[in-house]
Amino acid sequence: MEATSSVETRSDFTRFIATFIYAVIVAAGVAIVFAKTTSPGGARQMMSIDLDIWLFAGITVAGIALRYFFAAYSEAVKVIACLGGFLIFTIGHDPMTRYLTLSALLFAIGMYGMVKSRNAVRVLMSIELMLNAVNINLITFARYVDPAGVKGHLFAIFILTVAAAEAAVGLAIVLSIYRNLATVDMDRFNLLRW
Amino acid sequence: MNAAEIYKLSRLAIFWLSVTFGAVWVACWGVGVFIPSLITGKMPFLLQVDNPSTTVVFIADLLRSLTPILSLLVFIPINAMFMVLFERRSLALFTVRMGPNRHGFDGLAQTAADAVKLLFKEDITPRGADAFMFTLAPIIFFAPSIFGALPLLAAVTNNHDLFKVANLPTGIFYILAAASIPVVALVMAGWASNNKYSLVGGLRSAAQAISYEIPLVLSLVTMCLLAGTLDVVEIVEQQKGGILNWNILGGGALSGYDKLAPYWLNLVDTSFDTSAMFGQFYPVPWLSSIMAFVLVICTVLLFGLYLTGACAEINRIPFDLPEAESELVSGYNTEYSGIKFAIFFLAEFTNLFVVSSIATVMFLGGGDNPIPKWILDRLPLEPISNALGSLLSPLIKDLMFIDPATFWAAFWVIVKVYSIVFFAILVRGTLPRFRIDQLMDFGWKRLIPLALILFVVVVFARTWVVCHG
Amino acid sequence: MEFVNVQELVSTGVAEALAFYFIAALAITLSIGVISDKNVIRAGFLLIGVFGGISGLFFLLQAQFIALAQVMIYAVGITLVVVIALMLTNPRLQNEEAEEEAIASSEPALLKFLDSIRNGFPGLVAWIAFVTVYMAIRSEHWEQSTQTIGEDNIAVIGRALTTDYSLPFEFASVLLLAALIGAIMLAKAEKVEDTDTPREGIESGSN
Amino acid sequence: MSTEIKSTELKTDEMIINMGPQHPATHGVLRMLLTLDGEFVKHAEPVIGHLHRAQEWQGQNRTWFQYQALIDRVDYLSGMFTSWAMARSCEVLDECEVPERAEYLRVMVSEMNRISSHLLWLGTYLIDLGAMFGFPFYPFREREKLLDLFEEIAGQRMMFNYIRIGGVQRAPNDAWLKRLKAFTEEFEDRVDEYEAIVTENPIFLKRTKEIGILPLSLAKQYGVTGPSIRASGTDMDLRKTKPYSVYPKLEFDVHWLDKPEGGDTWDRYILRIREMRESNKIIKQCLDMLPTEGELSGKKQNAGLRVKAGEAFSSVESPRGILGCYVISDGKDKAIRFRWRNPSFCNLSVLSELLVGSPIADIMAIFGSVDVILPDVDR
Repeated sequence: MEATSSVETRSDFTRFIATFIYAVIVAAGVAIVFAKTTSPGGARQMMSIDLDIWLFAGITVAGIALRYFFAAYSEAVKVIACLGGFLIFTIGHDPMTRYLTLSALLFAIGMYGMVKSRNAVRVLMSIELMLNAVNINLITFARYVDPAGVKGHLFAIFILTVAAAEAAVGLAIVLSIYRNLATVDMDRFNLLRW
Repeated sequence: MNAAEIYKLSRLAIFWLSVTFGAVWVACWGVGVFIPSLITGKMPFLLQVDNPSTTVVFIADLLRSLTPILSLLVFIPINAMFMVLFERRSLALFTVRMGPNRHGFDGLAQTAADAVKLLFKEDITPRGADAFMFTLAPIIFFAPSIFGALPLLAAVTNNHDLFKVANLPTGIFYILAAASIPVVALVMAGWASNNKYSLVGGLRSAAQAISYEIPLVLSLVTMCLLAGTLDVVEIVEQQKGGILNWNILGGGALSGYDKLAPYWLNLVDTSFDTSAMFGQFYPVPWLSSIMAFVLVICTVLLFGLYLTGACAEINRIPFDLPEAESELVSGYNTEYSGIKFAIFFLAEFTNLFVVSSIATVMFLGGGDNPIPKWILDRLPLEPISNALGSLLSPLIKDLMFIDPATFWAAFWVIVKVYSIVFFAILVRGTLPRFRIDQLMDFGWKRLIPLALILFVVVVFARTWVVCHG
Repeated sequence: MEFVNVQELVSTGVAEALAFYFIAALAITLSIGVISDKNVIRAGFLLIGVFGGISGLFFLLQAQFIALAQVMIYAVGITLVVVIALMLTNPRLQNEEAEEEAIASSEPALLKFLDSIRNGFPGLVAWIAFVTVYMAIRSEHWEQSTQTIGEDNIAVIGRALTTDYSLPFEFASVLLLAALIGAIMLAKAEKVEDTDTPREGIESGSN
Repeated sequence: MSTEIKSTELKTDEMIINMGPQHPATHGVLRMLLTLDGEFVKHAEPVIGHLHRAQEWQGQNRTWFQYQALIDRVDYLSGMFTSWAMARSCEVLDECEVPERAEYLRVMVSEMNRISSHLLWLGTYLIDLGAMFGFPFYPFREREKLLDLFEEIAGQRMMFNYIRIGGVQRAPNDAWLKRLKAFTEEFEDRVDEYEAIVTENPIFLKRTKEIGILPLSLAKQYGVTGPSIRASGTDMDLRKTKPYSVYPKLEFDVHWLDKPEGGDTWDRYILRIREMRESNKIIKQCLDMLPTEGELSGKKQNAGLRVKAGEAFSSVESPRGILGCYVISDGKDKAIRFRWRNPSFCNLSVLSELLVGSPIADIMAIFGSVDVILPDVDR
């Protein structure tokens, strides 16, 4: 094992590059949406799909505003935004859409946690959350589209199995790394860095 | 042990149990039958209403459907109070002491007094504890024992209308899932207490529960395999007809001998070929007969396996490592006091009762009486039961009183359950505690392989024998 | 004496919708707790709540078997292992985020600004993912069946697992076995040679 | 921010646990400072002194007669032996003759005391091992009978003040002797009963075999005495090796195990069981040989009790090991100095060696097996 004495958590340069790449992606996304909406027929096409796109935009803006004005209560903001958004998106729709939306939301939350967390065990927890969201999806389709068959149930069972295996191995790896490095911080798992 | 003490103990048991069941029955009948009938105007001898409004019917219906859970809510605390007293008196009996005998008549009110004391005790949350989790843990510990017991209700009361809950085809699986939840509460309690002893206790209970759940579940799965269903009500139905038909004795593998015994013993005229009938139960006569006895041995072993696993699952001596007094002070509940501690205590005894009930339903035939049918038929019981039936039938029919069949089912269930409870107390009074590594070794190297072997043997033996014929 | 069934009275879907929204609110709140609670062990316990809620959803979707398996495998098994792993890797029960904030306060303004953009990015990614999936859900229309899942669902599952799906079933069991062995090998503590324990030292000293 | 990459030997974090002084299984108020590596003890340090009552200092500020009554509170489970040790050293100093009848009575009550002490040990040891409710009360049933006998002869159930400088307090009557006789007749069966429940119990064997191994050399270093060292391969018992009182006239065996590599906790258990049987034999012989007539004390028992000037040390074999008393007197009403050699103190000090490397669950099994009385440690 490499016996480096000290490791920087994150160099300024890496940080700068990463931020730059993110910014480019955001800009590209904004540009695409802008081009779509301003192109002839584009706006009408998007309008005709649903009014929801404007809802999304509104909620995005509101979310960013909330994030900056109520940074101290970020968890409460997240909870309120998610619950409120969920209610807005599902109220008045059929049960199947409700379940699928919940599944999508939980998947997104899991994704957020996976990207954001520095603790390796929390990353594993987020992955479990995403797998569960998928399970909801499968069972929903099994219930509303194909109640006579059991394919959805079977896939859910296999996902349970894979999740169990994944948790066992993942946690064993985390424990093993912890034993060697005395940390579970994802940013410090840099044995294979360069 | 002396006769006087045993007499006192049994007197106590009979008195308490009749009080318990009286209370449960009064509550259930009152809420489930009397009030709904009264408000919908269907109660005989009282005000009659022709067309009750929808709201009234809805309320009546709601009350009626809440009866099973109400029966558990009444039964569990009173019964746990009795079990605590019963355990203390039995242990006193084993250990040449007096036991609680002052409060109330012969110590009857002792646990009630303890409960009242605990309710009024100061409820302390230690500094540095996670108050939310600390409060949540006893609730999570207690709730599953109520919900888990629900499917058992119909099974032990001879499928009585008052105690039927929503049909659960996954009955035993549901019970097992509910039974696996409390361990979360133990870990939670151990961690939230901000106490090292509690934490170690919680972690130990997690390790122990995960290891011993496997033999426990495997033994029950094997029994389900014999029965061919997961529904507890159906499992109990199959086992009716005396001790030879119970799951503990091969799950009806001996039913051929049971059915043919009266002919062989010349109790009935044989005007037909008994060997043909024998072949109906045992397709390949010699091999099948041997396999029937193999099945009996396997199921007896499985019963022992279940009891061992259950003992570990509910943290009884010799597996009470999570709360080992001499090592971990009191394990996960070291920091608990007052009502929260009382809930832990209540739930532990309720869990003991629930696992004993599961054993009764899965192995000991539920509410079935142990006397085989062909003996029972020769006893002069018929005139008595007929007379009793004709006497009670209007009451049973109109007022939905408990019928004799349900009464006897409940009676036998209680006898069986309390035999197992008494056995658990006897074990507690005898054995020292395992060490944690020995406990794990015992679980993984002895019980799990044994359970797997028994499973395979039962699978093969089952194909040669017609069970529950 | 006849009584009307409660289920019939409330089978218009209102009860189901209420139950759904209750469970959904619980699951969403707790899952946000899972990803953002400062105390990781607490987050582990909240995860149990999320899985419990999801198992409730499965009950609503008439998938009893999956719901119970969910409770047994996820809510108890996996999460417990997760919590234990957390306790083993975080013995002093520290808050992991505290360190990050300390770094943030001692940085130059530009980096702070860059960090603030970057910190907001996972949220944006997740939001876009949600939007995409939601649009897909809304734009597609499935033929919904009016049937309900039968009571013999568990028997059908069992039969399917042992006939049509026996190969995946076997693969899954092999995967589990491999995972089991791998986990044991990984987590097994290496034996440290103890050459100079105090007892032996004293013994040799006395001779 | 930087972090050091630690070496691969790092396993889990060390945890420091205070076991006691309020822990239910530390037999009083011992505090053990344990450094744990996972479940295993890395370092153990008994912290003593919570029960310190300045017994030696009190001996220098009380008259001889007063101190006699005080001293059996030191080891409250075997008060006869502390009294006896003090009486013997004072008698050596005073050159006073102890009547033979008093000597027999002393041996008799001391052996009864040894049995009652071992019985209590047996009960509490099983509680330590988790047999919480069942068995522990059977030894207490027999102990209760012994305590009743003590109460009748000494007026006290635990703090006897029976053995006095020069002799004993009073003579037993015939009814008492008859009851003791009956007790000795049935006691052998009772011990069989305990052994039937405990000795070959698989869980008990698993919990006690191969743990807490105490090598002879280590035991000698720390001055461990009593059954604990006899389990480790020596037959050191003052009653045989340095006979006193009427022990030479009595027939009994000293049980020991030839195990210089060290006896485990089960060995210590079995030796105590055997010792109870031997003590029972001794009591039986004493009952037969006890002179019916004769003086009870070579000195007058009153407040004017004096001991001649000089210094002396003498010791007795108590249930826990060698109990010694060193006394300096100037012939006046109070002693100049008392110094006690308490077996529990030495037996306890070896714990810091015995516990290293054992899991938490074994701590109580090992600690219980060396049989320590905390007031005897702290004085």
